[in-house]
Amino acid sequence: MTEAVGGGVTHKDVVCPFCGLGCDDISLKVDGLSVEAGEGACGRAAALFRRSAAPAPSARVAGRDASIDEAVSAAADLLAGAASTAYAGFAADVNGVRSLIKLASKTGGSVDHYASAGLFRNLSTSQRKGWIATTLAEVRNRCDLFVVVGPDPSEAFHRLYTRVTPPTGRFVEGRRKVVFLGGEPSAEARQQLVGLDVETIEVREGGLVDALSRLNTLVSGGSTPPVEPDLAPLAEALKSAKYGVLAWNAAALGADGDLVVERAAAVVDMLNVTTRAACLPLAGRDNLIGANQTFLWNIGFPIRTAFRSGQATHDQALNRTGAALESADLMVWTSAFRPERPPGFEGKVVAIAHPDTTFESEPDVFIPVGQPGLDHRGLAFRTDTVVSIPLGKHRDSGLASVADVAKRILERLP
Amino acid sequence: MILNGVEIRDSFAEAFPMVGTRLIITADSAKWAMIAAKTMTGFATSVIGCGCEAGVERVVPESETPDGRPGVAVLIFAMDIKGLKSVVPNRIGQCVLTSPTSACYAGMEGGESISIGKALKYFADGWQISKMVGGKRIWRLPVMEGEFVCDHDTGSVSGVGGGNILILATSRGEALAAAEAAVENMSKVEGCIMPFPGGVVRSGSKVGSKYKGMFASTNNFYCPTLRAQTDSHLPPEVASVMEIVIDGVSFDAVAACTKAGIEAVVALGRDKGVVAIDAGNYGGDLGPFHFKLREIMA
Amino acid sequence: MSAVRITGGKVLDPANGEVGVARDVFIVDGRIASSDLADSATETIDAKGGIVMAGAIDIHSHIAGGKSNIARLLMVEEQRAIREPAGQFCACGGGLSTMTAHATGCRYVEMGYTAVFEPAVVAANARHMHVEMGDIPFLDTGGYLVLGNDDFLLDLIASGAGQQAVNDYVAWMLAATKCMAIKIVNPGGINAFKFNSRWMQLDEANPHYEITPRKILTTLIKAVTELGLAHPIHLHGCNLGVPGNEDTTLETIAATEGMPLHMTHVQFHSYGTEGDRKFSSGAVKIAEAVNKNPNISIDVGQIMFGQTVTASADLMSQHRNRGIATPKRWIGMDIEMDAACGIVPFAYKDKSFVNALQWAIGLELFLLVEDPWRIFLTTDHPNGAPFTTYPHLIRLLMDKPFRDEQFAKLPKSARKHSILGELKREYTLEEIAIVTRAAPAKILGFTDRGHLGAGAVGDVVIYRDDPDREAMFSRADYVLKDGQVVVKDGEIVGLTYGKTHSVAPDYDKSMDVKLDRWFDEAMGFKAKTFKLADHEIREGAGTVVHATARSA
Amino acid sequence: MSGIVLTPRASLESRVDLSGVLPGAGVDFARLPVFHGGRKVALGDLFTASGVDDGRMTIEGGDALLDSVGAGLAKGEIVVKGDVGSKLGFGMTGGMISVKGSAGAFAASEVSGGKIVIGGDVGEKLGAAGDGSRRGMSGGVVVVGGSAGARAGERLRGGVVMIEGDAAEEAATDLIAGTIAIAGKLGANAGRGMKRGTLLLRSPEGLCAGFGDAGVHDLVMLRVLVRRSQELAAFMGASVTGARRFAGDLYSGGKGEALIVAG
Repeated sequence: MTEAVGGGVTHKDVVCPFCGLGCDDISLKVDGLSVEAGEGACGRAAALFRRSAAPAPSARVAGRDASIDEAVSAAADLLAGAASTAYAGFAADVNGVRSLIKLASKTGGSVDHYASAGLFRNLSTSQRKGWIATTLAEVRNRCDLFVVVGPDPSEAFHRLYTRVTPPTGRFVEGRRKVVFLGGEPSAEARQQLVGLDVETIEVREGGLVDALSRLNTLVSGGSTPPVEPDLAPLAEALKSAKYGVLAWNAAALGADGDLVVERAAAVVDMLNVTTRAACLPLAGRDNLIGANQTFLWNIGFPIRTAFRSGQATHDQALNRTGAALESADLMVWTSAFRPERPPGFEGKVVAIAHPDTTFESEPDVFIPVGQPGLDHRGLAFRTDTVVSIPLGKHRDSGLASVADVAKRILERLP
Repeated sequence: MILNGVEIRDSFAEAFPMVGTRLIITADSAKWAMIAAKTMTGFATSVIGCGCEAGVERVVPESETPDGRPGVAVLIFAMDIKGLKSVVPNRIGQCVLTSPTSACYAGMEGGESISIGKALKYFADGWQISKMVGGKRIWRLPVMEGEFVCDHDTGSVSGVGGGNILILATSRGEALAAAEAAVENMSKVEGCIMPFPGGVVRSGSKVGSKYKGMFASTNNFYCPTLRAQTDSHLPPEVASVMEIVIDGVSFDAVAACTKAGIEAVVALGRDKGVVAIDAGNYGGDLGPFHFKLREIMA
Repeated sequence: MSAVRITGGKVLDPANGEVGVARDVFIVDGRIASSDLADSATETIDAKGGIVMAGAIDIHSHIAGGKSNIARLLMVEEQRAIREPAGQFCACGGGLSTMTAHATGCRYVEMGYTAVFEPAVVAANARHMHVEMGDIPFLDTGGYLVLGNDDFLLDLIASGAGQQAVNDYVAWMLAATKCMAIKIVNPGGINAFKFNSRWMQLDEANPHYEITPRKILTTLIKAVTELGLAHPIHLHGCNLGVPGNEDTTLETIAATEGMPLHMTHVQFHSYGTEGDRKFSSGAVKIAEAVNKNPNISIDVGQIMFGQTVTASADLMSQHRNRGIATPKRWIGMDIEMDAACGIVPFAYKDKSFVNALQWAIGLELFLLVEDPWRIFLTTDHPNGAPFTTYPHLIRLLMDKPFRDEQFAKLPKSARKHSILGELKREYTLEEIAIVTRAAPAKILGFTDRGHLGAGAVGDVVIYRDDPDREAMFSRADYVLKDGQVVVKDGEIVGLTYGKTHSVAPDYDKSMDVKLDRWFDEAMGFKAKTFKLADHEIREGAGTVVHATARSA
Repeated sequence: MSGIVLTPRASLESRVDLSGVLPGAGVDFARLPVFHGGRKVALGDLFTASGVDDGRMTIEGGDALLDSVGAGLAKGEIVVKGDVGSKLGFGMTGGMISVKGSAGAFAASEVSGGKIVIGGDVGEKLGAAGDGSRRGMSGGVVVVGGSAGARAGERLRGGVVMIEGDAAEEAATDLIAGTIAIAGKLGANAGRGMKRGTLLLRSPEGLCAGFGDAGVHDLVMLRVLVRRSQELAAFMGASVTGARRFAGDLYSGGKGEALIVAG
């Protein structure tokens, strides 16, 4: 829906691509190149959608303005000459990811997304043992006991509670209960949780793994040493809940987050023997989930996969961006959703990135690209991995998409 | 053949295949290792009534045991592997697991494996602990006294059961003295046990009976008091016969043991009342192993 | 104009009554033409000694979507072990039971398949499904939309909104998801599992909506009939895999009261409880019922021995199966007031009584169902076995001595419970052409596929006439897709992409208002975000929309 | 040590994956394909191969960029006269690997048999489960002369791991079974989620909170262990009879143990 107003137009019901909740009630006021988000946008979305009227910067080669053609050629030359390329950032819409996969498989190199730490904490359990997970609308309608494990995920997924735990749910009898285990709701979250029973269970710093271990033991009918906090009431509440949900933002869990996830999934697994329960494992942003999904159906592996002479191998440790950069001589940095700052790197850098990206040092090639969901259409995945969200085009910036740039580089390769 | 005045009759012991295994039982002291070993090999004289035949093979010095404590090696034989798999854990469970400070280890490798700790672990009700070190799995079962340690399994061997010698003497006292001397010498042979009380059986049997359901009955041909009523195999001067039954891990072991027994008896000689050495058989058609006394002593 | 002349082969085209007719086949601008249109053939293919058939069509193969990706994630060992062969047409993918998109297209087309349909599109996942199907080369595709556990529908039925409202909803959903048929998976059972029911019989009431699977099934059968969809309801029935489910299957056939119904992977629904293991073959009874009821068609879902992964929307049954996962891991998901999924890796073992009997039951069904136009060759890829086992399956059907040889390898206990050894039937080549081409096209409502008559699409396959039918069907000599040679001498020589097929029956626009509200309130996002646009399909190509009785 | 000798032609700049480079295969080593950075090259491009393949292989020099050295080894012997990278001996089933220098992450990961001796330090996840796997090392012996990085023995399923130096945080996480002996200091949170298995330690410091003290005991088992494993004999002393026993991780219902033994 688009309305003309004053010196521009207001687009309504815009789909937001950033955090992965896929809110689709954002209004964007677009005037020429300038963009201002209005109703619906959370603070982060508003900041990320905001654009000034200034035109996007030109592509650059070695710090000098260049045509896209020149930049594409320079990028192709660097790729052709590189011994070991790290494809980093990797934040693009599905089409962008598809093209980057083709480029990486042709040139060789490792692939990782800049926000993948949480994803791999989740995969550590889902890939190894599996779990029973759920999606946003199931939680919204069924969940009578929502247990937030660790730090409040709404710090990253701002409108989470509005989306998944409104005061009433279609199948929820009585008041919905939300328990924060080892974290507490932000002030913003508290506002979203008005009308719900909210309880906070304090867990000592670094004690989340132990707390979840004990909860799992209690839910399984075992006994554990009696230490604080007493988790028996929570275990009982979960066992008597009709549809308990354990939710977490894996990216916020810290280095032993994989163990938290493993134990939370075990709790859910045990609960499902007698009642219903599910995990809501949140992770990532900027289409991390979509990048991983696209990778799975094209390559068969999750990201953190390396291509070498047309062969893909998956190694989550060696292909983590940080590790890959240690022995790479070229970094291809892709970030279409936000001006994410690339990591410092000694070798050559090709940046296919948001126009506002700032760099520690000038990249060898910089090609500004449009944002999916603003400058061009695209597809991103919601954080629950099932639903994917169509992104629209809401202004004419002339900025190319990642897909276009990657395709052009591919075509220019020797 | 006559050796030192003792006639070695032209006879043979007819023996059968049995399957057996060896276990090493240790304890904090040699005394308790032996108590456990004796208890677990008790009531195991004959497969006919006991389901197995078992006995102490030898005392194992600390330097040779798996845990460096005093030990005893025992051998257990049964008619088939199924029988062995049933009696071994049962005996360990009742007599070794229960015996203070004991531990139980595999005494042989190879052959079909016989569960020991693997079968006994359930006693620990979920508290059992398994360790796999040096390619071998071992179990620890928490017990009131501490922990019972037991190997996962032991090997088995196709052995020989029912080797025997009969000592024909002029009196009961002389027969027993000769038998004791024989057992003492035979005990030094590795790989063999003499499963009857003190190694000696005074009631050697023949196959079958006039009574239905009896598989064996008194060997009337060698009963001195029945000399007048039966086709006695005894020379007139013989007044008492003792038998020593041998089970061994191989033909050679039983043969060596047989020889050791005869040698000890012969050493006593005719002067000590030993008239002859004989052996029990069934005509040679039933058991595949024949221990010909004269060949062994040749 | 491009024109191709295939000469010297024997045409096997059961749809047009041609069985081994020696004639040339002409393809002009991607479609089969009568000879007079193709005088100036630009390319001639010598098919001497070969058998010319239409491209094969798989009506039931799980080739894409969220569950396939979960399977890939879970089967990382398989992905590491099996990679796409290197070469010009390699896309760095891999897998067998979890084959990646590009590899799926390549392996299918090498066997002569040119159209494969994804039988379980969960509406919430439709967008993903379409974008993934877009990365599968060579094949025409389409999806069957999973309905029957979606809360909106159950609420419509339970609240007595009437058949018309259901029809409008079904049409709305087909339009929104761009699917071509309706699938039901465990009618009402997936939904009931969300309310903690563990079993659902045909006449058992849903714990919340109090309607039965029978009611859901018959309502949706009516809906697709009244909407004029070519393909009948594609049903994965109640009690999948449960011993004794033959009764459920027979009751389900009876419940149709003569209305058309396609029952899928029926092998998994043909189990009795006879014998000391309380597991036996129900194939005789089921085949008899299929033979007697011309409104029923089935696909088999043959199992083959080896490692695979089972992927199903039926979380209720997959949760029951979690204990037999091999390797020991599985994923379940409740999905968006819509359906669910459960992915359980599994290895069928020929030494297993149950698995061996499952294998025999599938073959019994193939051999006992008399009408080849109502039975389809599937393994329910990857649930029964990867689709790459089709050539082996074909040989089992065509070659009784070979079948007997395989049967003899199975445990005696299983053979005792199967009549397979007594079944003398051998499929003819014509019957293979029917079950893999002509009949699938017919049951899906394609008039321009599955045959070689003038006007049909130029999806043509030439097989070497090899007495070893497994070898013959493993690699086609030639495959033409829309008239373009894509496989030559068994090797892929060019990359093309197929089309996506859909239906779009008309519906009363008042349904828009109801669904706008449903999405706003229940789903938490907008119906218009949910709906797929044409530009989202195959980078703007859109779908091929097939006519339905009510379409505008 | 003779056999095949691989000598690097120049110092490496990118990671090299030596999967598939194993002694005893009777192949032309120079032509073996290996991954180097983003490309596949011939082993001969990176190393000169000399000597005769008699089941032994020596890598002169060594480099922390050499990954998967000895991965999948089933028999024979590999000696590396320097450092190696990630996944040393990954999935090895038998044979012997000796690394004079240090090894990277995932050394001895998913090993099921054979012996690995590393003179220097190892990175994180020694003997641990690799990506997507349920179980780490399940058999065999690993001896680390130096210290081990985080999560040593994570999901260990069996075998003996001997660390002569320190073990960083979260050693023996989710350990399923097997034995880890650590002569040096233990980092924080060791043994979390430990199901079964044995840690042999000098001090309980570093054990996670879920371990409970069961007191000092004469354990016959120790006498058996030192007679069955030379590594454990070296660690505990041949005359060991007792230890202080801690059980854990009790928070997760675990039945593992940490035995504190004197050197």
